[in-house]
Amino acid sequence: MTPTIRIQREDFDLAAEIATLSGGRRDIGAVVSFTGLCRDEGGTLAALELEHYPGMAEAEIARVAEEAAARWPLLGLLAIHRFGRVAPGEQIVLVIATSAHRRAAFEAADFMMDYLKTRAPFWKREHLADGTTGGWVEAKGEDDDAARRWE
Amino acid sequence: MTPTIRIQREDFDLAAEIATLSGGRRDIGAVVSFTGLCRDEGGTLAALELEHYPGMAEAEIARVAEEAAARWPLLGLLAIHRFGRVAPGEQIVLVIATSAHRRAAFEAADFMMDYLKTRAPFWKREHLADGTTGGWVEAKGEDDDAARRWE
Amino acid sequence: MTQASDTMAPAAQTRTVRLVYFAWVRERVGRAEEQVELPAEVATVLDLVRWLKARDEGYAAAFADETLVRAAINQTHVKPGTSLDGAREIAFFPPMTGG
Amino acid sequence: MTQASDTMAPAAQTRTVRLVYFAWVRERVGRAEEQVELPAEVATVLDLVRWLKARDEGYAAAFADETLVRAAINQTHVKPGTSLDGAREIAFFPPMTGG
Repeated sequence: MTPTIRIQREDFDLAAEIATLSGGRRDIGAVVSFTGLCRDEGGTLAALELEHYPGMAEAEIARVAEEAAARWPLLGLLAIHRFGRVAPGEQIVLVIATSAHRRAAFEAADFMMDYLKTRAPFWKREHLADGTTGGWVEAKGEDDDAARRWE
Repeated sequence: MTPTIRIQREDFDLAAEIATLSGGRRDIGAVVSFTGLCRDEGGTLAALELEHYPGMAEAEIARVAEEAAARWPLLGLLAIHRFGRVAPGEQIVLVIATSAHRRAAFEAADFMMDYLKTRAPFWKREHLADGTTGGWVEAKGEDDDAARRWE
Repeated sequence: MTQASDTMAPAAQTRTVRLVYFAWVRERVGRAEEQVELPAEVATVLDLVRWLKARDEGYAAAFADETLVRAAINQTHVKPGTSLDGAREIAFFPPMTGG
Repeated sequence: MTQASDTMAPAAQTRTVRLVYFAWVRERVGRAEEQVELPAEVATVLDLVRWLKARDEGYAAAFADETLVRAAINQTHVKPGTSLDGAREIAFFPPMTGG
């Protein structure tokens, strides 16, 4: 099982990615997907701008995916993370894990997201609805706590 | 937030269901989906036949969904469970949970599946690849254990 | 048990209830549903299981392990000790294997 | 520190490395990347941070809280005490906020 990792400016299509992962297989019992979307923060946000570290972003997510693959009996694993400007309601990140059984698929997808949040070199900056550029989004301690659940 | 519950013979479309749940909203930050598929069990299985208790199936899944909605700050929750004959590779069950944040969406979808497994009145019977009718699938103690994690 | 606990239940000593069976319980019992008159001394789910087991070998086979078969009253899960007061539809089935 | 630990590093007392900056570290430093000659006494990530802070106010502002800024060597996360031996590209950035 080789994880699929993509860092891209373009949007992605969950159904097409699941179809690619599952296509023709009859041994998959469970597919868990996580899609992260840009929220409008009560109407105050016009867009998020996602900066990333090209090269390291792919490498780091691939390392996280390898850890997940070593830890759970997965049949497929995919992570896509967008960069650039993303408007409220738009998709930012996608993780899909497939396995024979549901527990492995749930835990692997959950683990991938916790580690993506704390280890993948991406930074979000806010563009506000009033036309001004807001600040850089601050990292949350609860994300570090979430990642530590897997240690 | 009113959960959507459907018990149906027909297949379902994950992308269409997510689009309906998310349509036009800009407050959703996380969408978690679980899709349960029929496995071919190493080529020995021709199909699963799903028997259910009409009326109680809807009512029991609705009760589980209400518990999830009371427990996590969800923006949307959907569960679809098929009955009748399902071939390997085909979809059996779908759960989607949406929330502002990923933890609520992950936990609610995980909880829904654990309780669906142990409380929703469905029973699977195997039809084998050699043309014979296999037995009724036996309930697994690990499913009860999984459900007890939430108590 | 002298009170009429439900407007659907007759005030008399026997009550008519609908029994429904699923999966291998249905197969062993040999039918999917039936109407039965419950005698007054059948007060709980477990009383009903034992009363059914005495009827014939099919029921006896279905309920051979009294702790295995699950029950629902009016489409809600119940335990063996649950009272049948107010019961209109009582279901018996194996542990669930959906999802 | 007398051994040449990497074929890319010169055997001399100074090494040329590429520094890259992201998000508000990049903004405060005032550039996205640069080549620097590291003196021999700059042996760890924390040494480099302190050496950069002494250069001008932009660096000083970027690294004001030495424990906040994260670092990577050759695109792998490292800690403040990590040696710069073998480093070709050293990155500094705020805590990540992707996902």
